[in-house]
Amino acid sequence: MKGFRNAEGKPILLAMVKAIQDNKAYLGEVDGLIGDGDHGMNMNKGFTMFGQRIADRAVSFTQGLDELGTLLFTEIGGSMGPIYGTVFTDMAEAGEDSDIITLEVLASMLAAGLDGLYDIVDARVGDKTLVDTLFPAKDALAQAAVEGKSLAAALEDMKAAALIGRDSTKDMVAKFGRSSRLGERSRGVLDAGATSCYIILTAMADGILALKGA
Amino acid sequence: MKGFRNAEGKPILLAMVKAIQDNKAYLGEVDGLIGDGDHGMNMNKGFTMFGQRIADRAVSFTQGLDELGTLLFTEIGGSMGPIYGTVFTDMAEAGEDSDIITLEVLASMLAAGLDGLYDIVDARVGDKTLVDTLFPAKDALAQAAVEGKSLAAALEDMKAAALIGRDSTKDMVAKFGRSSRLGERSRGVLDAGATSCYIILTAMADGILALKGA
Amino acid sequence: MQRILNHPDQVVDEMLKGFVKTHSDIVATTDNPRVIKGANLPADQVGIVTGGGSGHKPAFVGYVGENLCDAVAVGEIFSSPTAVAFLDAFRAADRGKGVACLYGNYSGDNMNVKMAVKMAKKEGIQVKTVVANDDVPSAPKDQLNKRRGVAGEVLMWKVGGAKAATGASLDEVIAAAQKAIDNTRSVGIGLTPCTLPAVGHPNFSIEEGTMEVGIGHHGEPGIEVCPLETAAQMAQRMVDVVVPDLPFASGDEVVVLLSGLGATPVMELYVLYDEVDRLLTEKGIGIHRSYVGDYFTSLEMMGATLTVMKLDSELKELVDMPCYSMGLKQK
Amino acid sequence: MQRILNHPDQVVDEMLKGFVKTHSDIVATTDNPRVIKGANLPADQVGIVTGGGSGHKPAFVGYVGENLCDAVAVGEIFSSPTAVAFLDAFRAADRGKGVACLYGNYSGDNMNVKMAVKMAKKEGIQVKTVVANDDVPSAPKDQLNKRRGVAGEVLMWKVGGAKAATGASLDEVIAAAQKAIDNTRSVGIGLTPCTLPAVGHPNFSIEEGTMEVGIGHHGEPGIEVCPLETAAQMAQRMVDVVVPDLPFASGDEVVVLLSGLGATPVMELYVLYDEVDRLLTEKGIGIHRSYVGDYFTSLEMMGATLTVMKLDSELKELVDMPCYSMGLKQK
Ligand SMILES: Nc1ncnc2c1ncn2[C@@H]1O[C@H](COP(=O)(O)OP(=O)(O)O)[C@@H](O)[C@H]1O
Ligand SMILES: Nc1ncnc2c1ncn2[C@@H]1O[C@H](COP(=O)(O)OP(=O)(O)O)[C@@H](O)[C@H]1O
Ligand SMILES: [Mg+2]
Ligand SMILES: [Mg+2]
Ligand SMILES: [Mg+2]
Ligand SMILES: [Mg+2]
Repeated sequence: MKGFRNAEGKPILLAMVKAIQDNKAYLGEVDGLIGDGDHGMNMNKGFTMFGQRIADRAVSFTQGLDELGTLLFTEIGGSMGPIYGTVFTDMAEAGEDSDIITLEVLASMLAAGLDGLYDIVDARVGDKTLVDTLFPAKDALAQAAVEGKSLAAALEDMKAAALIGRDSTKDMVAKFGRSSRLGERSRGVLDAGATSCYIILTAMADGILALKGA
Repeated sequence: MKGFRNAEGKPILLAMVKAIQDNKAYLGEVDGLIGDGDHGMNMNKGFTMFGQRIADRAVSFTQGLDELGTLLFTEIGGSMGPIYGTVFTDMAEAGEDSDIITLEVLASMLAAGLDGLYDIVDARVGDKTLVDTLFPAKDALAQAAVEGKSLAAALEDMKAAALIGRDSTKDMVAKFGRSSRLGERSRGVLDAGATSCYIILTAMADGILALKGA
Repeated sequence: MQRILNHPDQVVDEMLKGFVKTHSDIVATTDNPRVIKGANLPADQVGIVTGGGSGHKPAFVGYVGENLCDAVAVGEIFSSPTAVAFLDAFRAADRGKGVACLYGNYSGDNMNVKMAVKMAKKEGIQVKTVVANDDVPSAPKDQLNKRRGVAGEVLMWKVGGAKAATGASLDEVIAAAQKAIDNTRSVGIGLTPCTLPAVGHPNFSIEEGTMEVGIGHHGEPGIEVCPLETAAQMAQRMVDVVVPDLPFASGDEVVVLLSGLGATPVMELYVLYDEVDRLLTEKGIGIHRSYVGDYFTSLEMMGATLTVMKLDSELKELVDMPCYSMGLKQK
Repeated sequence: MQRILNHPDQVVDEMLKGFVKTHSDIVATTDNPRVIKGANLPADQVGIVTGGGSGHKPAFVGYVGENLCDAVAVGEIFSSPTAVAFLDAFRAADRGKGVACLYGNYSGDNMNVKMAVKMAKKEGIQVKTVVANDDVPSAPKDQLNKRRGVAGEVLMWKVGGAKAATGASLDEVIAAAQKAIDNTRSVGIGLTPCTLPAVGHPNFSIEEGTMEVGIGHHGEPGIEVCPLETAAQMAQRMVDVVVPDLPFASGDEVVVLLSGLGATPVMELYVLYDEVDRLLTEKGIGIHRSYVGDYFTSLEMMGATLTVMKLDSELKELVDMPCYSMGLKQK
């Protein structure tokens, strides 16, 4: 597996939508523990709207990411509008000229998403946010590319790294966002954004892996 | 037992206070079923205030009834202020000139209380109110007097009649007060006022019976 | 019971102390701690008095103010004020032109007002009354005099207070307030019960997933328990109770008052109002003005009451008059 | 969930429709369905904008009105409005003298406002911001910039709106609003949780018989869970958090705002206020004005927030200026 046709990437987007829908209640619960409980609801509303808008249309992977990011940014708001809005639109921009999304392209897309995020938030690894998932995931893809791994193997690496990253937030004390006021009381539970980011990246990876002939 | 000294009637009043206090929650529940649930609370507040006011004072039976009625009327309000206020002050007025409260006096007191009540409410027997308790209780005393029964025997008759009266409200459809809008839905539960009236009359009777040497 | 209280038996007195401190620009105390009057009663007007049990904030004391009520008698929670309190309210409000006592149809209030009116008469204070009976589900139409007064009382006070402010006579004020309530119909839907502080637990229950249609302001059972509906369906149900009863008809102009029962988020009242507005508009009924919010509550019950009043030119003018109280401010 | 809803995802849009119908004398729609503006914006004034998540009625949209906010961006429940909504609110409020965006310190709002300010700049609209951070328990005093904005925002809007009404420049308005919030401290106590309509069950719990001290406006955990106290004890606890933090001292004149969190009966807020008033008075702190009621809520949570603002002569004058919105009317 060298890559997949950008133009044929719609099933990946649909897999991402379904994963968020399936986890709406779970994300709400995670956010409820130390946040305000709306993370599942907001993500579900945005992703579901996106799923409906592309339902009867052909969209490429990067077109879809751009639309999703723009929708979150312009219509959903919250913290997720700017955050995932930036991540997805910047990923899309980095990949939009590629007909084939290879491992290298995907790695550069994730790097661009994280870069964009760094422009708008001060959170870095260790601050108990979605950065703790996104950063190691990006690194895993980049590392796999250096090592010349197949896209499929790289995606497995990414999922594993994202999982470790997500789980690492459990022992952290939140420094940004709603939970940051809790200090020590924020320890012991996952971060909501790190959790949704893991769900999205996993669905994306599995969506790519499921593409016929990819 | 021919009667008791009016001047020594304070224990009767205290028994009435205690009976209401003990039944505060129960009266609230009864009123809650088809009324607004405040009957126990209002009665308890009024009777408790009364109990505190006479705690360190000598009062005769009729003085106490007058004070209790006035207190309910001027400080408690609700439906019970005018209703029990009238019943107790009119009872007091009918008995205040008697040093010894005989069966005849007590019967005339209860009759006066009911008469006073009839002046301010339109409810009669069968309308699912405290009249359904008070009316047969008054009748039982009057009947016992005609039959020349002892006060003790008459009080037992009164208790039995009041109980039957109270229970009769269970099958009635309310025509006055809060529950009257319920129509058929008011059937099947006791009336709150009929219940408190039974409690008061029973405590009064038992209080009289318990008077040493009465 | 997750409530903010000291001793439950003192809640009304403590509430009044806080109320008077907060609203000293609007209200003043009287010699009777259970009677609150307006801070500045204009001379030479008919006095407007109301009174009722507590637990209905802003009612009743929240409607003392400019062009509204002049004095209010305050009872225990869900319990009529004493006759003495009503009498003292009459005394506080009377400025020689008589007093209009505008209150709700509950047997305790009826008895206490009746006695107070008698006592006032002896003192030479002339009192006339209007008894609100706007709650449709509380009795059939041929027994109007059995119906409870609910949130329609707010509109009755608005009209009565405004009429008094025009300098009208006692009979004119009474006539206007009577016309207001005669043209007003209400219905409530209860979603959760309420807990009297001195009782400590709800004294009735509404099953999760159901609603009590026609519930009273004290949690008195309604006419029907049915499965919980959408806002649109609730609106339909309320409109179907209220509209045919007066009846309101195409071409009528009305005031709509949609009050929460206490704990329903005000956001949801606007959702419900949007549906009510649509339904009335579809029937050709013109909404001259609407009030949405917590205007007449039942402690921490969830649910809402819909009140509709049909206007003529006099009522319209009176409803539109400015007023200023804790519960209702309008310019 | 005993609530009045159609589809939970539509609740904000439906609420806004009902709100605009009810308050057409005060507010107007804009091209952006999530932006509401004042019905009659006086020419030649600095525009006052705020915005935030829904579920806090009257906040935020209830503070659009005369001498208060000129335009508001409306978010989903408990969720920041979009940057585009903030931008559209700036556009609606700008009358050539610039816009003061006065909002609360939440990371979503911070990000969206920041982006909107950038976009506005490109269009030639000058926007300056004040970020409310009055909630004492949300961070230690050496991390003021981490503290949440809570009910103190109402006083910030009051002051900012009044300053703009005097014809002041943008910098003057910003300075006044900043001074207002810098002199304001708040604390909340939660007694019951709340349920987001789209979630359908409470996302946190408060054990019966306990209370959450320092709770956030979205149910964010506080600093301490302790046994439920009397009103007097709660007041003491709140005063003990708020007073030493600024600190407020003997001789200070203050405004007190005591807001319910949604479902607490307003009666109980007055009971609590009576205790707070007593405690502050005992400390020699003079209460110039107080607001008691549901000013900034969290859906159907029970509990209350205490907010105290220290006045100087400018703030006093601005607080006393008349205003007219759904949530705050004062003459
Ligand atoms: N300032 C921030 N920097 C980085 N991530 C943040 C920041 N604020 C919030 N997040 C992320 O957003 C998640 C919460 O998202 P969500 O619940 O949708 O928004 P909100 O916190 O506004 O309710 C957090 O778990 C965290 O991962
Ligand atoms: N109009 C009336 N005539 C006779 N009895 C009445 C009337 N109204 C109420 N009652 C009596 O009062 C009782 C209720 O008392 P209470 O609960 O204290 O007052 P409220 O109904 O005002 O809450 C009823 O059960 C009934 O016996
Ligand atoms: Mg959240
Ligand atoms: Mg009762
Ligand atoms: Mg009652
Ligand atoms: Mg949120």
